[in-house]
Amino acid sequence: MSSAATRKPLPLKIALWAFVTIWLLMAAFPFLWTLWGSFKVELDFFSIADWTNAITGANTERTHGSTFTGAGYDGAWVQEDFWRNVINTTFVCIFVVCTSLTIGTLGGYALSRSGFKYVFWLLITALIFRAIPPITLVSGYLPVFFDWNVWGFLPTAIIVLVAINQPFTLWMLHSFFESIPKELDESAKVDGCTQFQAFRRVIIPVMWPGVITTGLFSFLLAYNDFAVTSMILNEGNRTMIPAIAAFMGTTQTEGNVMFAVAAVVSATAPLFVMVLFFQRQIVSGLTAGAVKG
Amino acid sequence: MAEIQLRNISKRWGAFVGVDNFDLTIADKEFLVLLGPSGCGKTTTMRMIAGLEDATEGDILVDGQRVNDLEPKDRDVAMVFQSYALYPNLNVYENIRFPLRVRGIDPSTHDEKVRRASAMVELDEFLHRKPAELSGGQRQRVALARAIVREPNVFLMDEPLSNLDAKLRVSTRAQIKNLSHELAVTTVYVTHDQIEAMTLADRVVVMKQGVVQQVGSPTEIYDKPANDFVASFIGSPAMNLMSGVMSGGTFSTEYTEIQNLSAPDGPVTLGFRAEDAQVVDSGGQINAPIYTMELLGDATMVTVRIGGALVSVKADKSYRAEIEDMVSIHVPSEQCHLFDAQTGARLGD
Amino acid sequence: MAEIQLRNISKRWGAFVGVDNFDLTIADKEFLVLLGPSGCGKTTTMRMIAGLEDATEGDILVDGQRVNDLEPKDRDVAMVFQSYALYPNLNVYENIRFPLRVRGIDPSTHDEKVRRASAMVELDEFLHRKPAELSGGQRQRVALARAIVREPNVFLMDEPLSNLDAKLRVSTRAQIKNLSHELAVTTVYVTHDQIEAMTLADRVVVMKQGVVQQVGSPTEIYDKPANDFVASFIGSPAMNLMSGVMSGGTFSTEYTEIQNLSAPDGPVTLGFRAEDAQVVDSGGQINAPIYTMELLGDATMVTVRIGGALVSVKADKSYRAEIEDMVSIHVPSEQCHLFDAQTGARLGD
Amino acid sequence: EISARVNIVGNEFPAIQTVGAGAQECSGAEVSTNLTADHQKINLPGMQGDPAEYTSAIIANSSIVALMNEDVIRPLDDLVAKHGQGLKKNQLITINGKVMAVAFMANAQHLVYRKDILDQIGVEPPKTYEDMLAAAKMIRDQGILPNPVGGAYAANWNIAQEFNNMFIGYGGEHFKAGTAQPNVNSEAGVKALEMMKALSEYMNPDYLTHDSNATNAEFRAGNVALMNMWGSRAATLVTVDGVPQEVVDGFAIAGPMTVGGGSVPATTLWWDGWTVAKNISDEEAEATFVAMTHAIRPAILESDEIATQAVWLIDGYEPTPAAEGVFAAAQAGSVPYPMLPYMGLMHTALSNELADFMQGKESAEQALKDVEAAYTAAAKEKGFL
Amino acid sequence: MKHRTFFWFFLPTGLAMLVFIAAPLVSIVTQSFFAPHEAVLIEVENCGPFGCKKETTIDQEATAALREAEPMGRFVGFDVYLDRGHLAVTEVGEAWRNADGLGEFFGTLFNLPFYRALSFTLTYTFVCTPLLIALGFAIAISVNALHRKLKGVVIFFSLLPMIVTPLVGSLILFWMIDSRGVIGNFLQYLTNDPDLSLKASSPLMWTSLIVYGIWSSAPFAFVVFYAGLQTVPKDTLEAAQIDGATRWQQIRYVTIPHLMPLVTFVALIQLMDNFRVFEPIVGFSASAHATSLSWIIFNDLGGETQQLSAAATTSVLTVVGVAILLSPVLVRTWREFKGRT
Ligand SMILES: Nc1ncnc2c1ncn2[C@@H]1O[C@H](COP(=O)(O)OP(=O)(O)OP(=O)(O)O)[C@@H](O)[C@H]1O
Ligand SMILES: Nc1ncnc2c1ncn2[C@@H]1O[C@H](COP(=O)(O)OP(=O)(O)OP(=O)(O)O)[C@@H](O)[C@H]1O
Ligand SMILES: [Mg+2]
Ligand SMILES: [Mg+2]
Repeated sequence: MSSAATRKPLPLKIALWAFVTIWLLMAAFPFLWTLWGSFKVELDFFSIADWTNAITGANTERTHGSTFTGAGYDGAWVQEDFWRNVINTTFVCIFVVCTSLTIGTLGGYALSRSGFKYVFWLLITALIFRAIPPITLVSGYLPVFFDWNVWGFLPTAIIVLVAINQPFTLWMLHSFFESIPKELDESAKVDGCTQFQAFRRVIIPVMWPGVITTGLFSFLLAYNDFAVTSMILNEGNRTMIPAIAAFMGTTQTEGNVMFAVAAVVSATAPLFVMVLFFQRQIVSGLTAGAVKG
Repeated sequence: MAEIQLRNISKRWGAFVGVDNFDLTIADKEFLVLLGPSGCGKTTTMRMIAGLEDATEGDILVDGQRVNDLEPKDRDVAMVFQSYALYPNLNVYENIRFPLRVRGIDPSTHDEKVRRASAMVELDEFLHRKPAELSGGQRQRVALARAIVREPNVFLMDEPLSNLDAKLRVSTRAQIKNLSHELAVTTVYVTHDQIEAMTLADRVVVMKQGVVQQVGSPTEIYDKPANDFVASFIGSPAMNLMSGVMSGGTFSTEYTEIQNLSAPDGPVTLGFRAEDAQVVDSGGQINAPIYTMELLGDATMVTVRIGGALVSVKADKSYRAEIEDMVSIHVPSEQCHLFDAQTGARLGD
Repeated sequence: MAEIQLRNISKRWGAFVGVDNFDLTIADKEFLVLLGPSGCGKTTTMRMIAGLEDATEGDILVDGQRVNDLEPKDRDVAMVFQSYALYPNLNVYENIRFPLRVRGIDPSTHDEKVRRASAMVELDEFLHRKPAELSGGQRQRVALARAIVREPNVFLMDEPLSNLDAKLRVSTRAQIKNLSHELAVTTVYVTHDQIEAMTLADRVVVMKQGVVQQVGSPTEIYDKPANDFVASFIGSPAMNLMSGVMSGGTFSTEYTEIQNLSAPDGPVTLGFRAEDAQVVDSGGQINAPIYTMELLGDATMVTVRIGGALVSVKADKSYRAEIEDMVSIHVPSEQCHLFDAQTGARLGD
Repeated sequence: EISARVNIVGNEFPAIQTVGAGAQECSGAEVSTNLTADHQKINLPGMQGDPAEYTSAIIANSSIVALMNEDVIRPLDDLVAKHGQGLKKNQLITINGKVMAVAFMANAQHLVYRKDILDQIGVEPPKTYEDMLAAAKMIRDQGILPNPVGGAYAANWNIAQEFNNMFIGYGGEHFKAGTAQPNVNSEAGVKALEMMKALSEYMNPDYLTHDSNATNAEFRAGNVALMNMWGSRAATLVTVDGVPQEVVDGFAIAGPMTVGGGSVPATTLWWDGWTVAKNISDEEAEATFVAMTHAIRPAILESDEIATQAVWLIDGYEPTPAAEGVFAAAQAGSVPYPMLPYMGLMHTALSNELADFMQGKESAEQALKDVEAAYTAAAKEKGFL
Repeated sequence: MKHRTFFWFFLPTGLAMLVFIAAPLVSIVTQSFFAPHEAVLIEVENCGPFGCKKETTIDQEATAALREAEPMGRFVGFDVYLDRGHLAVTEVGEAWRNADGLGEFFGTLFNLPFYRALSFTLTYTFVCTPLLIALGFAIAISVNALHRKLKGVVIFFSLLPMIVTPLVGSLILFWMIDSRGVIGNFLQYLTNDPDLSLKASSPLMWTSLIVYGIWSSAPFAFVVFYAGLQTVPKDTLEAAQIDGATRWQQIRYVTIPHLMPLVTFVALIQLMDNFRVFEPIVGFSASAHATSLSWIIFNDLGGETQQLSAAATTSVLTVVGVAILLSPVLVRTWREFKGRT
């Protein structure tokens, strides 16, 4: 960890820190601003009159007598039963991630270990598939789903999300698998593994960083998806994002933006925990010492 | 029971020929050593037997059964990889135990087997370590232990001792030999070390650039090399080879005249082994200035330069002389090997 | 110019001691060989010199300058890794050229230098290949060529020949030695092969479990091993060691009685080398039943079992006997080494 | 009360939530609802199946045509006769003599202004857009507000809607009578655009990104004194948290303005209503009708909260102050938003092609030519031309 | 790997894609060659809350008969592809003939919806993609060099632009970059121009969208590269150090080549995603200044009268566009692939 080779000279350290700090500021500022603003009223949050209102909460104080208010949170969670959507989202996310990873790692592994020409064409096809705008796909599903009476249910949305995301998962895992030395599977096969066992017992443990990262993206996709969930789920099964969209209103009708903001902020907290938890897995590079050459 | 037949197998990558037309039957329980210079196709041959590489041509038969299309796991071979190929996420113990686990061998016997294998390669202290925390030789020993822990029909070992020290090497070598006998398995062993080849092999295959040069018992190969390549490759130091001309049973070249040889007249290559010749005070067949001298511990190696080729003989460890001094070397004619100057093929007997 | 001083350096991982209190000055232009069993800390020592591993304790000085905090690239060393560590995306040519490129050496000289280095290790045919398409030995040669292509102050070589065949090994060995002289660089060379150590080294360091056992010239180490470990480690076959009792200048143990020794009475370990003893028809100091016989090509190795230890001597290659036959071995008392039975330290001279 | 399944799809604003909840009060069979902003994309596929997933879709006069075009809703005449005693005559949407939908609420855009500011400059609430311009100039010149006019001119559905208003105000007809041929590249069209451009001079320079939400936000922040806004948004405009007191106090609404001396106000009238699917059994249709009629029975207006949710068309509705604007719009002879099969295409074409003109990148004629060309291409594809 | 093994491994994912992507794709392509039937219009009297009016409507019986005859609709071949809403060949041809000079030609060209969208889409794609890859890589390298304890938190915060729902995220940013929002004000302060408004001018709006694009996608590149960095072989890095490589050279010659498959992957995905840019345009209400192909599709599907054929056609054109865009990368992948077998 700390040999002369890995120690950094001071100027480099400073440059590094400066860069990371600037980036963090850029990345987190809008969110922190939102977090702060979620305890304000809409007028302060958007602060059209004077941007400092967002910090001081002048209008919030006028209405609520204090510069902070939990009205947005109260509205979203208590009044609008946002927790229902959270549960739905949790359900969708868990299943999407698990299914995606299961079938995606199998496929990605096969693609990375087979040298036949069709592999390339499969990869290209997957890529072309991904090029289709999801909204077109979804509008194509609707008549069929209504016909089959599967429209509106969580499992349908899960399957659709998994399928739509497969090209991405496949490519990503394929790229990760490529970097794992072939000798590992070979040795496992000689030791008596079927291809599948070699995959499960030897490759997957080494692949954790890749799998977890891919999982993270599958998760974010399911979590952030609007195109599919808004069109395929019925109101009772709605996930967070369509619910948040509903808080925002439409041209002719009033929404409640602060509910949306509060919902967004509170939905980020579990992600924080999740990322902290999984970063260990991402960090642990495991190929060291596997093979020489 | 495992007799392996390799029927004219070849491996090509594009135009490059890795193994060319390899044809051999490895008898059941035979200990076969593949020997040859770096890059001659030893590993490739072994990988084809294991099923890790498809033969471009030819059939591989185990006990008369064509196995070209069988998966490695169904060929019941154990293999030590030249590059170790350890499982980086498992510790040494689990690495060794892995083949037992995946083959569904009764778990209650695992511990004993693993400990026996690890003791054999002196790894007991390191069972809890991950491969990344091991030295090169230790990793190689893990790979070895992993191969011997179960009892397969065929052992494939690709330079399994190359990173071990002499002492460990000798003892492990003995253990491998012993094991292969005891388990009565067919063993294919790749090495670049001829001592290893000599001591272990029932038969040795000498390869060069993908082509088999000679197949035979260690003594055969040592005593009757089929061509000048084998002659120069086997033995340490290698056989001395000199180009010269035969005329009337006498071989002559710079500084050299050896009589009483039976071969047709014309250009030939003559070879003899360092230990078959002696440094004598005078009257030797070779009389040349000393080119270098090396101290070997138990002997001194005296080298002269004849027609561009270096010729070495062992002298007593107390022998002392200066470079450029003349030395006389006795080469008994019955210990000489003659090879065709063009094809390199052995002449006579 | 590069004199390397290692001042009591140690390397620990947690409680495990990789290298313990290593103290040595490597003279400028010296060719130092680190020898020792697998896992004794050779690689670790070398990595500390290169700056790839921090010494837990102690200082490393190059030309009197403390370099502990210098980056590897500023230490001007070239290294051959035990694991090759090639750049998988670059072909052989670019792999070898890499050090020249990153050190900003005049590009017009690159081609020549690369070709010279690759010719030295016989890689010319493979310059366009990627490492993955090379055999083990070929990879190792690339690593070697990469180290020698530029002319550093210090060469560090970690078992650079372990995957080469005997022939190539001998020639490469000679070239390394030559190069190190020609370039007048300090070389630290790790090997487990004592022949290599003997032929190459100005001085040899024998290590065991992180601790230096003996430092000396090859002859010193061979002729006067500092303790029974060194004695048993150096030489091939290893020195025969027997436990026994001294009384009045006579060593005796099972089947054995050797006179005219000078050591105090009490339990000792006696050692002698195989080549110093001869199989005689009768009247030898050892008279024991044959345990095994091995054909070595140029000789026959006869082994007997004495007090649990195996004792081997070389007989002529024409010597034939049956296992369990009695054999008589002559052991000249002046060639015997005596070691303390407890500490293993050398007794006398 | 009912004997077969009811399933409603519709938008999700509070008034429709009320209707949905009302329908769910019915017992005897399952009543489910799916109220979402994306209802327009779902309702058609959801009613095309046989049997249809949805038995009822809640739509507006702009969106009923999509269902009509695809023939997925059924005439309600016999059901009205059987169960529709509580419905007013004007709630029934009759197309070609058949009742196709039942309306329950109305909407329109009209003037929203700051009384305090108009008082300050001493003018009456404008009756025409020309007055509005004059008032805006005064407000700006007096330094009260730099950009006193608000408008939902976001370059999407919003700007097209504002054009429609203005175009109708200038007496324009979108199509050549009785055909699907476009007719916006006319004098009325050019004038409408020029008026919009004139108004935009008094708007926040970002006006092309302001939809009605953003425009309302501007008003609440006190940056805007005059704007044309949806009646449905009036009730909540100043009741949300944190609106400055002077805005709350100054908030006032009035009827829609006219333009260019025209008599028809420059606005459109909208209704929301429900339909019954065609591809369902008669029992389901009846159950749906019963449930929906129950949901909009006059009794729901007894709740104050519900009464203020919309401008109800239900019997017994007393307009709240916030509803005055919509009422005034209806009374002033405003025209309904055209209920034509191809109006949607025109609206889309307008959305896409007007921004260039507003930014001064091209002339009004060119912009309208582009609109017609875009519309024609779309209408040809859809088979209207 | 044997064909059979491959087949079983690939089956689940292949099936999912076949059913949910390939099948709809076929129907999309089909749809783009068909248009709805000619509508038979009749004039009727419509009554509602606001009185009665003569209006046209569709004659259901007549239309139903047409549908019956040709359930797929009218076959129009490439008509939809060539009409004004798409490739607009007639209009382009005309513009070419009538334009004096290239400037005017392009002026006319970019007045056509498809080409206007294309111009922004391509600019966005080619500016965003390289920049975000570079940024993501820089962040990954920096974070990797941080202390272990800090990494988790930094990773989380770096992910925020991607985590915060685009729907809300872009809305929040929309207000922040408003001329009176916090960033808008900051920029005005920086440029010393109190009238600066990002939303009122097209170039600034393009810039904002591109910056947003980079900002929101850099975390993706970052995380992928970061995970890849964990598998960089340590001894190769060490060899490079010994060979005298500086830190930058180690990155250049060891790390980047090792990550190359991932760089290709990120480039592919981002080229594609950026080519389909949509959310920021809606979020920033930027359609007056910038439109994209996806935005056109959304617009066609979202109207009161859904234009399915038009949307299908634009979708197919998008796919073709992506294919053209990716072809250099694909050719490279193909070469590598061939080299490997
Ligand atoms: N990262 C590590 N963590 C813990 N122990 C280690 C680590 N690296 C090496 N060791 C241990 O340190 C000891 C010395 O290792 P080193 O690699 O120096 O051995 P070596 O002398 O080079 O052996 P070989 O000839 O087998 O390569 C070994 O026992 C090894 O297991
Ligand atoms: N994937 C490959 N593509 C092209 N050539 C290859 C490939 N793998 C090996 N070769 C070549 O095939 C030849 C034989 O390789 P092989 O690994 O069998 O040699 P080897 O006899 O095991 O040598 P060593 O003792 O050095 O390990 C070598 O010249 C090598 O360069
Ligand atoms: Mg090999
Ligand atoms: Mg080592």
